[in-house]
Amino acid sequence: MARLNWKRFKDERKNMNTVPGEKKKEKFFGIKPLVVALWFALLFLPFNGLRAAIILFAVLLISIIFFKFLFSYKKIVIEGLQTFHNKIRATGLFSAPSVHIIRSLSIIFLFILPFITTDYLIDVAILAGIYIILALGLNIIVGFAGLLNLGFVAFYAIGAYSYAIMNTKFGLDFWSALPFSIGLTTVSGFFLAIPALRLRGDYLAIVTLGFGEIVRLILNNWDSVTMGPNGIPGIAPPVIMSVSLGKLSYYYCFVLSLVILTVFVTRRVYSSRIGRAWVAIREDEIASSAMGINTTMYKLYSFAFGAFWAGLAGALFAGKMQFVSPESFTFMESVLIVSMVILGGLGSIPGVILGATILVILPEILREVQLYRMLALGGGLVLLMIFRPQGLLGGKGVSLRG
Amino acid sequence: MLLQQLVNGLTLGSVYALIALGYTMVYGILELINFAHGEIYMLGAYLGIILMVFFTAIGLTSYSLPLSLILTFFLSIIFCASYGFTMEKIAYKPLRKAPRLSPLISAIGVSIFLQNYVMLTQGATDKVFPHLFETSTITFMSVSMTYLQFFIILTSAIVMVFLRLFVRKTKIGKAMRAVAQDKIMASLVGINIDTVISVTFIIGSGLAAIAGLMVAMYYGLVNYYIGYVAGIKAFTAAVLGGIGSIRGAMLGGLLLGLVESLGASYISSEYKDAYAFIILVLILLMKPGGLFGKAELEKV
Amino acid sequence: MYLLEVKGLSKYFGGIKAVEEVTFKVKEGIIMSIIGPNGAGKTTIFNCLTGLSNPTKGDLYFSGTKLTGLPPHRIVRLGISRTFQNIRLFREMSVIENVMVAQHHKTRSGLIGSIIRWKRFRDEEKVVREKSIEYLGLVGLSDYPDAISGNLPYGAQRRLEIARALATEPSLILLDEPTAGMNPQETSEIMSLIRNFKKLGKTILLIEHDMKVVMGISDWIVVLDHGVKIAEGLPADIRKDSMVIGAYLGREH
Amino acid sequence: MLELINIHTFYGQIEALKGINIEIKYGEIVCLIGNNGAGKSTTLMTISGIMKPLSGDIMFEGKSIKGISPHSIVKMGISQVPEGRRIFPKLTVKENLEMGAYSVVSDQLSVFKKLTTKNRQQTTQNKELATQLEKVFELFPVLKERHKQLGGTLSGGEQQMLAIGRSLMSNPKLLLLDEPSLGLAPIIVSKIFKTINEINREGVTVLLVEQNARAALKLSHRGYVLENGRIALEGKGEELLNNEQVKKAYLGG
Repeated sequence: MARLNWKRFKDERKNMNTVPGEKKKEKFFGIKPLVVALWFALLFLPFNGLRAAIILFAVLLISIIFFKFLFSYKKIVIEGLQTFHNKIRATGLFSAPSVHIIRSLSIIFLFILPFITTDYLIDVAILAGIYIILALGLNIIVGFAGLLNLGFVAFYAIGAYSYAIMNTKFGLDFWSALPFSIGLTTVSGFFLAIPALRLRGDYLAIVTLGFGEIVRLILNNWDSVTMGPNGIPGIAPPVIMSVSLGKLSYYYCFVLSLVILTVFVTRRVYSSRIGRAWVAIREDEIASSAMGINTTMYKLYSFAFGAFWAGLAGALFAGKMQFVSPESFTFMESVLIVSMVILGGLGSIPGVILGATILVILPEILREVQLYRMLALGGGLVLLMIFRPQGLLGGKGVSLRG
Repeated sequence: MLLQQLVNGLTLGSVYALIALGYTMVYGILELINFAHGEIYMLGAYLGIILMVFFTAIGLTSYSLPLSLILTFFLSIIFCASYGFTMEKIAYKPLRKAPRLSPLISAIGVSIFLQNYVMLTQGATDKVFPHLFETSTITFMSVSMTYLQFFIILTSAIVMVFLRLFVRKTKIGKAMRAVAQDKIMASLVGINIDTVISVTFIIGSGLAAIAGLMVAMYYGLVNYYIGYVAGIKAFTAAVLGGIGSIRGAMLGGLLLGLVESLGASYISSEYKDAYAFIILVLILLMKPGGLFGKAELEKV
Repeated sequence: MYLLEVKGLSKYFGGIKAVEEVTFKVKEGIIMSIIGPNGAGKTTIFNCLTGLSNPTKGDLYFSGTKLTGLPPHRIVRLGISRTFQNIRLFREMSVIENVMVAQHHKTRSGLIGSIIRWKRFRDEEKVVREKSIEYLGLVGLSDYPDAISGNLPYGAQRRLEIARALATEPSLILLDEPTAGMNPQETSEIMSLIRNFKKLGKTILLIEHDMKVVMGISDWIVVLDHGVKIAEGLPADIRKDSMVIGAYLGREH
Repeated sequence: MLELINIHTFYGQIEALKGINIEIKYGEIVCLIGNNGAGKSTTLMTISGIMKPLSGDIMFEGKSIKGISPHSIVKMGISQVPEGRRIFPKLTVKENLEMGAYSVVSDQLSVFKKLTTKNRQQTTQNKELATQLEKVFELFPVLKERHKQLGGTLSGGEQQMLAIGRSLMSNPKLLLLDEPSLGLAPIIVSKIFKTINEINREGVTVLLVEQNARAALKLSHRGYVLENGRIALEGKGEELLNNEQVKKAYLGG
């Protein structure tokens, strides 16, 4: 049996791609920029008013021409970026052993961090940590198993509320409530999945969305238990060995340890036969069932296991805020978590961590333009899907399948 | 009481049906849940208010109210159709060959963008439709119906009849059906797929604009987030009738309107918005093809 | 001893009869081919055998066990594995992972095991990995275990799919057009591969269009046309059968 | 009339066409034979513009049609009957046929055109459409009988006739036929082949892709044999019929 000639194959491919394709010759400055600018100015006219529309027209026209100009130098720009990239590579910072060192150093740094910075920064960091846990949980469902879940916030809410209720109504402390909290969330993940898994990709997405909304509406209206829109105040923060974690820096370290635990566990599961089964289902459900994987069972597992982390994150959130209300668990929150996973790269654990961090920290940095946060998120999602559907750190072909 | 609720439900239902048509048409052709469709409806409602305020300011409404109403309808439809057209070109067309869920995410992005765009430019508070006319009511056997309700039901009915004729009889309408059935074959007989898709978005958005306008007039006020809830409900209506089917969307819309208005008065009005979700989840789980027969009843 | 028995298998899609009343038996240890024009229902039979679609009528027995109604993953456990006409690899997974997935049902470690990674887990992983390398070696792909499978050249992808099917450790392998789109040299390589499997004691059921392949390696041939079995026999007899020539090889006008 | 010059086309990752050269003269019937996966359908889809060749050129009547969108190619006079017929199942027979003429009839919707041309252009077009429809009905009387039925309710043979009729509605200069005999009973196949001959005699050039090699070669003036995305042989129909290689591989001789 002839062995595969890998190098030759690669060369052949390269040659294939360099077969000169004819390019349509375009007029450099046609009437097109004018029409496009005018079109958009008109679209914005009723909502922004005349003056803004005129300004927009001018800005658009100039920028279209500018970008066209830039585009003609595309090659030079790309080459420039390439050499920059290579230079960074050449420094050797990202080679394997040094990655190890960097990782340990940064973990130590992260633990020291709260004692050298302001409360505000720690506050943001705690939030980022909670979202990382949440996004890693969703990543199991969306990234590993390939099932789009638009109602993930429901699990988060169940986790938060179950801790809140058990703490305020029954007086259970964090550690006795946590198993219930997480257990309830996991079970609800499991039971949502049973009927939902018969559905195809986008229908599954809509049903999970519906589930999220139903949970929110229940929280909003079941006044006797959830106290309705007013929310539940006075939730006690966790206590470890009679040290209350009410202090921000303690809570930070607690969350950080749990983030590390989450990363550790999800990574290990991902690289086991369970993780392989999930990815196989994501890649080709029919083929994976024909290879002996019980696809229904593993999809259930992914929902339950993903919900598990949402339960943990929810309890952490309730303990941190010491207050929960339905407002924190809207559809937008679900979209935000999905965006974290997609931005970082579906299925990539470092990617998801990066995505969650960016989406928590960026709005904080851009405090002044806070108002435009959601606008940018919306536009960003569209651009992401068009230009980099695999996310920042995702693999090349890993994208949403239906 | 019951009849009164039926009238209210019918009014609401015709609005849902109009929006549902946009979902169903786009799904029929692209197999895409156009999540941002509800936002187009919201834009239509806002445009109605903006234009009426503008016409009042320049004195057109006091000159001729019907003329300004007609102009408002006309302009809102044109604008919404343009929004729909542009939205498809920017957010969906580049993703035509992408995996199914990418355009869905893109659509969610568009939806968030439009919501926040309107919130930023028009403010987060309710906007009020200028109070220009009193609508008198027709009372028949203790059921009262405002002229506006009558107008809404009638307009929706006329629009739907026209849409049906359009899809059945005109050349481009038939092309839409052909594209929905087999895109590659459609292009092999010489149909320009891009044109057909654009036309679909234009028509769907126009219908949403009409719905938005009528709702703005009916309730008198709008907010930037009405699109999301109405969108989900209309989508539910489309699924209820079997997505892809025009007749199904109409029936589904009416049915949902009735369920909601009866449910609000007889069960609990607090969970009014939950009914649609519960129905949606139940339908998708029990009968993914929709209530009325198969999914491919009359696929556009 | 018959390994597989297909009795009166029918499959309708809506009103269309894809397969009708097809009956055949497969002896253990042979290479059997199913041939017939496009749309004759060959792949449908494979789908019914592997549980991917449910037969409308008829019974399937695999070494005495009734297959009808079993889900695909159960059928794999019984010892039937397959490849697909249009390659269905797990494209984002590496070459070796593709093969490792196929041994899923042979392994046991659960969630806790994979988190704590005690010795049993590590041993199992090691065995799976070693076996996978072995299977890759059988098809000549052991040099690139960590390449992403979607990036392999076409012929290698076909071979990887065969290795993956083999890794479920089946006694019956269903190959759906394994040589489609291959050049003569690659085709003959696949042929010797299939002969090898026979030597390993596997039974092979083959869908194939290339007559050279079919006539060259089959011990028995079943001919389908319009979902109906029109002939069955030794390659030499099939070659002469007038019905077969009429339906498949082109009728004399 | 049509010339494919060194066409390379990728089907996903697979290089389906590896440098194809084909030439078709006015008034010919040219057939393309070869195994499954040899690249026959890809060739037709490349000509029709559904698949984009990576390199090479396609000349139609002296102009390059490479990279032109499918609907414009139909307008230029190339019409295809694709594999599996692909009729619109939920349109009536008549609507299916009208769809075939889509590219040549102006849009009834365009109000401006209506106003400027005062319907004159449109009425002549409608007349043309009507005569073309008559022609098709003459060729396939069955279709006239069933013009109100939904396309999906026709039998296989009728669907094939509908598909051919539909492609004739645009009055093409070049007709591409992909496996017209697929899954049809022998009597209907010979009828379809007779019709193809008839269509050709009316002045339509035909490029035929067939698995039924013998019948196709008999019908054609010239033929090409495709093997793994390359032209293995070409020649006159009879020459190929008598060619030993062809006989062995495709005629079962």
